Amino acid sequence: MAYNKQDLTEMVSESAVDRRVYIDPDIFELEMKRIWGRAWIYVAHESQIPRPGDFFTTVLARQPVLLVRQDEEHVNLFFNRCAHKGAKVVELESGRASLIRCGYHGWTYRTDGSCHSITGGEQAYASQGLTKSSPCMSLGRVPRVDSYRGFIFASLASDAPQLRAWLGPTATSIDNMVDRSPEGKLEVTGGVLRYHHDSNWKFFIENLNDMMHAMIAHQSSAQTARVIGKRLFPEGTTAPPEIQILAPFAEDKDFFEKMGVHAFDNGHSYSGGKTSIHASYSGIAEYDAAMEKVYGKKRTNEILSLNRHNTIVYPSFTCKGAIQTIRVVKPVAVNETVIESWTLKLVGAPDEMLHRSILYCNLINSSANIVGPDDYEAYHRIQHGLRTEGRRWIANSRYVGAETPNDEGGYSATGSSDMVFRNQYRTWLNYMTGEQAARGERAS
Amino acid sequence: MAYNKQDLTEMVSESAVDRRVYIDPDIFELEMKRIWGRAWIYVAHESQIPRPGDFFTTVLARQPVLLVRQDEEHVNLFFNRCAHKGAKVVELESGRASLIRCGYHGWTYRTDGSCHSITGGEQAYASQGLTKSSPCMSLGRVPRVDSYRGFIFASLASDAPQLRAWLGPTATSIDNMVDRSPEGKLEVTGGVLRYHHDSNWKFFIENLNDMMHAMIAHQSSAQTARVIGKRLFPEGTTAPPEIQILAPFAEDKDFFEKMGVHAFDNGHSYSGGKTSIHASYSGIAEYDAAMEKVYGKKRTNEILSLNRHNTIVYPSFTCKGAIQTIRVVKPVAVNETVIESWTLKLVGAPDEMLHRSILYCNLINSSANIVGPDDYEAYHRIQHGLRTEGRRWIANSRYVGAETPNDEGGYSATGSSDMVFRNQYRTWLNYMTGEQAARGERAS
Amino acid sequence: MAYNKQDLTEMVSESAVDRRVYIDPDIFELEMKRIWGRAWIYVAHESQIPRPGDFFTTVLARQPVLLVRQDEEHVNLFFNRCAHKGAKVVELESGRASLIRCGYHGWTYRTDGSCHSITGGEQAYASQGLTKSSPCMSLGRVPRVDSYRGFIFASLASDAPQLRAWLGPTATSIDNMVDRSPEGKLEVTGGVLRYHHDSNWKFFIENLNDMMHAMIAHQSSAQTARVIGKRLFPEGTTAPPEIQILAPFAEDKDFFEKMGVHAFDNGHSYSGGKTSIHASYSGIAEYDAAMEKVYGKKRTNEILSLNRHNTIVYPSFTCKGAIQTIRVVKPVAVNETVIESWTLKLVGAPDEMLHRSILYCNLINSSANIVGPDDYEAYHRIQHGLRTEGRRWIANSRYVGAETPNDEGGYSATGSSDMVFRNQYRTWLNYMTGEQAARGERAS
Amino acid sequence: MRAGPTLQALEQYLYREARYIDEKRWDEWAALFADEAEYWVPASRGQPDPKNHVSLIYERSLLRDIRLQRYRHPNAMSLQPQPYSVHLISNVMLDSFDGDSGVCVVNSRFIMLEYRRDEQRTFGGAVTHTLEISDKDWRIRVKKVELVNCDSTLGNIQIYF
Amino acid sequence: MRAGPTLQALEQYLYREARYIDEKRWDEWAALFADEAEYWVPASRGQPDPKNHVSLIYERSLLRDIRLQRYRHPNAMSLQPQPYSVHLISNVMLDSFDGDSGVCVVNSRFIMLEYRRDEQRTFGGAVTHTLEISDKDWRIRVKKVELVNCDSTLGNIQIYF
Amino acid sequence: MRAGPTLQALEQYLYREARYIDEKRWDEWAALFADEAEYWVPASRGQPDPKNHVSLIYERSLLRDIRLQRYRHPNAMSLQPQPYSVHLISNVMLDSFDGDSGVCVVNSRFIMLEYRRDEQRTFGGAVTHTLEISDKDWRIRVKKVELVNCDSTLGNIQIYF
Ligand code: FES
Ligand code: FES
Ligand code: FES
Ligand SMILES: [Fe+3]
Ligand SMILES: [Fe+3]
Ligand SMILES: [Fe+3]
Repeated sequence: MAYNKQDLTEMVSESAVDRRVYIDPDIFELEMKRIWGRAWIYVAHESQIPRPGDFFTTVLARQPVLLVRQDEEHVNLFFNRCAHKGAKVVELESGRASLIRCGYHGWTYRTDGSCHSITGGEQAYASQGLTKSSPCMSLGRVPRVDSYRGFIFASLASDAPQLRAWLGPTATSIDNMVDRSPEGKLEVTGGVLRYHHDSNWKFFIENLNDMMHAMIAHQSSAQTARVIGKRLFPEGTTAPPEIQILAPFAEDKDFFEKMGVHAFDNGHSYSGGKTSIHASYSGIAEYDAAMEKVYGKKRTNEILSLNRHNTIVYPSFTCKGAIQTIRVVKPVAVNETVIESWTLKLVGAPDEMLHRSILYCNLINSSANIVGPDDYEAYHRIQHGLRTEGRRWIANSRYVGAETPNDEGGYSATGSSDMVFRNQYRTWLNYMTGEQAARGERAS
Repeated sequence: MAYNKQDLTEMVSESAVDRRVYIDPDIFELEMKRIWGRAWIYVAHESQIPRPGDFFTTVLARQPVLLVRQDEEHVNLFFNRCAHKGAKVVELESGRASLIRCGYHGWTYRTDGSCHSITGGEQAYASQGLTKSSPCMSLGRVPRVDSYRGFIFASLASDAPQLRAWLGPTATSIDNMVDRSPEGKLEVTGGVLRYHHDSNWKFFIENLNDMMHAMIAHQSSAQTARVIGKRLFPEGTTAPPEIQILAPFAEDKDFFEKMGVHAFDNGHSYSGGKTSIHASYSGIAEYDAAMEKVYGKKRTNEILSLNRHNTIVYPSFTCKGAIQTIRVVKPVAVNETVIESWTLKLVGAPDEMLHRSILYCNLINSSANIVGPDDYEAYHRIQHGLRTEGRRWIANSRYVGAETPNDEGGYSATGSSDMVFRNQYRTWLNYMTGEQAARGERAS
Repeated sequence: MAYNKQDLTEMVSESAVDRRVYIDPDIFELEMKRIWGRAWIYVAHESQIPRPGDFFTTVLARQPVLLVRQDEEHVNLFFNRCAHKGAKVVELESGRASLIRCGYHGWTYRTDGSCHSITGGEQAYASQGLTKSSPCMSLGRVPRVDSYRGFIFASLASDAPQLRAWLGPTATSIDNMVDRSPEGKLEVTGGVLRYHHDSNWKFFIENLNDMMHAMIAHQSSAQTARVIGKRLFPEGTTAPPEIQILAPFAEDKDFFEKMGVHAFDNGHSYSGGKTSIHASYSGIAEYDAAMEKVYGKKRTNEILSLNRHNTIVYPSFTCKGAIQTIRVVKPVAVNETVIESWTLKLVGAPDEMLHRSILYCNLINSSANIVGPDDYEAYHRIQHGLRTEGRRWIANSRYVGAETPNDEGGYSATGSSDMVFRNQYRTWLNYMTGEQAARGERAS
Repeated sequence: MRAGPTLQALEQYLYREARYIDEKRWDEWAALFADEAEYWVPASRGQPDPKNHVSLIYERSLLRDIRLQRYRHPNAMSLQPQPYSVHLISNVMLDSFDGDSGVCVVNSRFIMLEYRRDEQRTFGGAVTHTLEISDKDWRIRVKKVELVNCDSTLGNIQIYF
Repeated sequence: MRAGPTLQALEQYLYREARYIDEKRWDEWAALFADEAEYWVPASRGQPDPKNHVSLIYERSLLRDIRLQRYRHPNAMSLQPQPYSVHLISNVMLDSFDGDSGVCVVNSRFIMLEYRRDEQRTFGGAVTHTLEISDKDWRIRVKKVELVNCDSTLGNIQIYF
Repeated sequence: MRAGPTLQALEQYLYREARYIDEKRWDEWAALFADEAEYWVPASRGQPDPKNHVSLIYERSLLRDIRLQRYRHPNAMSLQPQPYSVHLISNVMLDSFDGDSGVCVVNSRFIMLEYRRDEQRTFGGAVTHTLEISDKDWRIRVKKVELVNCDSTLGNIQIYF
């Protein structure tokens, strides 16, 4: 059905959402236009295209796009569509080329998107007053592209706000991740894990800062790791990273309440801060030394003691500064979502740091491992449970009104509060009904 | 397209139906709301959940539901959806539990649906004036549940009529099945066969009382069985059950005309009565003895001589009293239907009776056997044949007006009459356009 | 969305089309009604059903149809739908039968479509005043069927124009193909290749007369064939057919410009004429002799020197007279199309001619070979590239206005002109918005 | 008391059985079975017996005859067009062999691709053959096919696994 | 007149051939074929010959060369990204062996999983290898692949079976 | 310096390993692995190592223990209902054998059908087993599984290949 502003408004109350936001294909299509077609969406990290001519292809709100480095300064993001008949110009996921060539008729483009050659000759278009320099002969540019400390975001809305401002306090999660490199430099490395989910994208984005699920949903893995860990590595000995990574998922309620959650404008949020499930990883002496050499003891301590759990840049980007991995959200359909996990290398840090990040990714984010599958199953069960028409609403009413302003200009609450979800849906409704939305639609 | 009352009315004439009722996805969606969302739908048999805590999960008009035995007296049917975030609470098909636990955050429920524990504590909802005892914290109940002699039905419409009255004379088919147990007790046993069909649910429900198809569509199996049977088991000898089960499908036209068809309110019907394809199975002495011991000769004879072929409780339940099997209809999509075949054990009867029922199920209802596949193929061919736009109507006009009132308050006709189909579509139109329908929709 | 005349008109400009014509399912549904439900669609060749009772089944605008030869003179085309309950009457692709029998209830039909027998007897319909001779008891006929020199076309629109007139000058491509048989007789033989494409049907129909793609898209095969051919078969020696077939795809731009394109009413067109990629196949002495024996030197020369590349009878039929193969378009969904390749034997010609046609089919039209896959990939990339919303239009503006009237009543242009595409979309718009369209819809 | 069969001989025997099915050589296939030999495809995991619980297929000679005859019947709607199969047999292991009776139990894995009317489907599972081996001939006494999805919702299955 | 090959030797030979394909070792693969050896994938069941009826593939040395060269061409659009394969070969049976000519006919079954651009497909069928066996080397004279769905509607196929 | 294993012995060993997985005989399966033996499923083609690049699975004893324990945990949501598997192992080839150390490298192909909750999926690829062979026992030192679609977008995988 076609939803009007009124319909949409009625789908989100202060403390609950209508089940249709997760299961109705028409809502999903609107989200693609009004949320994913308006917000800043994560594209890639600059380290993935270091040299002029390096390219990387991905999708933006399901539309194929092409990221190309033109030179030191310029990184261009194009719609991956030939100016001729509209074929995807680049099919490979990444590579390097001085000229971008379309396979169908061989038109070529420069890394700035301008047309370099037209098979059969440009004179064919003379009667139209067109040459290969005419704008319509070049690759189309995505309206907005900007990057923050190497993280490239794009928006399909030409009037999107400035990126840094839009990120708000979540920018500090990125800062902290960068600061953790003795050289203040991150590098995407170690490949990617692409995890297909048969459920709506919002389940994932809600789950990351859902402090109450880990100790239950991941009990079979984390509790088991604790038991085996205790047996093999008694008090006084140091458990290996595998145990240090898995065991904290089974921390008790108080632990997760204490981690706390923090919400900000535009639907952003993070959990943890003073502590998180990453807080008690063994230090790596060589790394600490490298950090102190650059930052000094105090600042190093500051950096490393910032222990955020998950940071969510709504709707597409999430990161874990303490373990240097990011997870990117790629909606496919109302009940289909791909989550990509990328690992970031702390340039200047010992390999051991990277190895731990890689290990973390394997254990938590691989579709073949023992943590992600239980989250996957939870989303799957909601996707199907919500088919029941007995109840319309899903409540997000834990600790309504109990949030307190924090000094970053957002609000904080105890870990089990639904504040983060309420904040996400306030933003959701804004996008879905806002003036911007209307403009957003004209864009397509 | 969105159909209004007028459109729907024009799809059903006294003796024909519009092809769109079988192939239009929008019609199917309306059926789910107005027919499957209003009528009494078969859920399960009480013997499947004998002990307190026993549960069974299934779907009602595509919505997951959870059947739980609370105690001797109470059997509860809930929407299988957690009161927290909406996950399916129980994923397994059947089992036993004292507390029902949701896997995502571990909320637990009692077998009466009330909330037993909220992970993170109920105090989180205090500001909303909610406790775990608040109605919204418990599992939602399906509006109506009732059972007739152990057969549990449910309706999504709170104002559905009383079950027994709604069943009408088809209740006597259930009675007869129960009476066939020397102890007056049935028990679901021997597993289930789930048969996936790539066609509309109505083809199946029409086919069961379509007396003209068996001798043709099942000729390759039944005629072959007759020939081989005659060769191996000449006059005078007794053919084994395999032959006794298969051969009658190839009886001639007169046989099927004589079986006759009988139609009743609410779209219900049955075929056969005095005779059926089950009529000439060899008696099992030990069983007859057991029956006569309880019922006496005369009554036993009454019970066993009632020889109905298929009884249809429109739209979801069909049974064969004479061989104690039921087939349950589960629509999935406009061109997708699952048929479940369950076997009922006559408590107190010799195993031989069960073995024959099981054998019957294997031979007729298994997707890997030699009878069902030809019905499947017939439905498939109609599903595709009706794509042709050359003709709009499918006629159900055999022996229009030739039906006669029967003493059960319905109408009877010769086997090849289309009366049963006409009756089904009269009911179909009632559901689809009736006042109730309107209310039915509000319910969702 | 539901498109009105205005919307559709805005989708096609003089020199460009809106991307939605290729990717919008609603447009596709309209095309099935208004284009495929109005135009003459190719069905089969008479040689496929030589004897009375021979039948062939296929689809017409996705509707199953049944072609049956009644006798020497009469070939009948029926909707493949039983007059009883609507089952597909014939499921096999081809065969022979004196009576056509439906598998579900065994009704039988004569080869003229009239009902021969009704299971259970026609008297059941007496009260309706119906007998088996009543029109509604026979197989429904497709409104229009006609054939041109053995090629059978049909239309779902009873008021479609006369076939020969509608074919216009493209009829001469068929003439030439027939003339190439010393006996003036063609015979479909050697089976069929069915090639599934995951893209819109119009990409194929545009690609055939897209002169600029071959040298680029097929470079990896054709250029390789040239190089290997040159190495193995130096100047003076004759390259084998494999090389002669593959190499010309890599001819240069001028070659393809010279081939030229020619467009006509109703969206029809052909490319080549004086020359084509088939022009320099080695002559086959025995064949030339056979031809000259019948036609004489001059006429033979005339016939064989007509070197058309692809002829398109919009929207369903394409042929290559010079190599005697046809490709038939079968749309399945907005992004799904099946292309069938059939081979025609020149009756009276040496087997070598057939062998070359077969070889051509294998090399170019088989889904497992080395030319088709690159076309397939090109269509696939457009289907996905057009998802991008950055640009609405696909230009067909090469050499706008540079076409010149030809003496067949159409227009001709240099090979790289987009004239053929502009002509196709002029026709497309006519069908989609025309008066006929309106009538076309009532038909269903 | 005779010597056990070689694994290779067992493999070749199972390959031959599968080939008869793929090539629709039904008489040769049926001839591999001993009198009253069972062909059993349970409908649930670890199903204890075929009498008290439904099966996808439970056949002995009589039903096998009927099915094979039906394959030749002109009006077998669901067999027009015909289904086709290709069986891969692997992981052949000899679980037991009784030198006196010549009875051996052979465990294997299979995948069958089935094709009909433009649709290809994949079936697979574990198979247990109980064979009677003598010098003059080998016979199948029981062929039990445990599909990996035996308790799934299944459409028409019309070829032997 | 030489002795016949062992089944194990035949299996290992077919495994090696399949492995060359999966590992894209095209030169080694091509070297297994005798001059003018045929690689044939019929487009219909029991297709009698490749000359008068279309085939999915019918190649001898020349076309094989062209295809293998094409694999290396920078502008082979439909090969970017590459397809990948894994072949399972089973049910290897020696149908005939001529001791004088060294020609043997080997029947096998295969399943190939093909993967390209996030889509995995399953192909399978029966294969007949006609081999020329001598002490110094073994060559393939004919490889005939009968797909279970040979007459189906098929999308791009770009890897050898 | 000892003699190499026969291909048949290797096949039977791999069949047994696969069977333990299909039959969920986890203790017996785990016992086949040497201490700290690696089970590795790379996430990209020709992935050089498991430390600097993500993998679908990279386990040694500790993680294997945890996973196998988890299989028995009552609250493992994603294992209710259970997944089931059938493995076909084929194309077994002995790539190398060191007579002194008893280390041999075995290459094979597999297809696994996985079934859970009414959905059947097909996985396949090449497997390299590094075995330590002694007279008293055989142990797996490394099992490396190269899925044909290792770099694809994949849903839950919860059974060992
Ligand atoms: S579509 Fe790209 S060059 Fe023609
Ligand atoms: S969804 Fe059930 S406990 Fe949270
Ligand atoms: S549907 Fe054809 S005879 Fe009944
Ligand atoms: Fe989690
Ligand atoms: Fe039937
Ligand atoms: Fe082409």
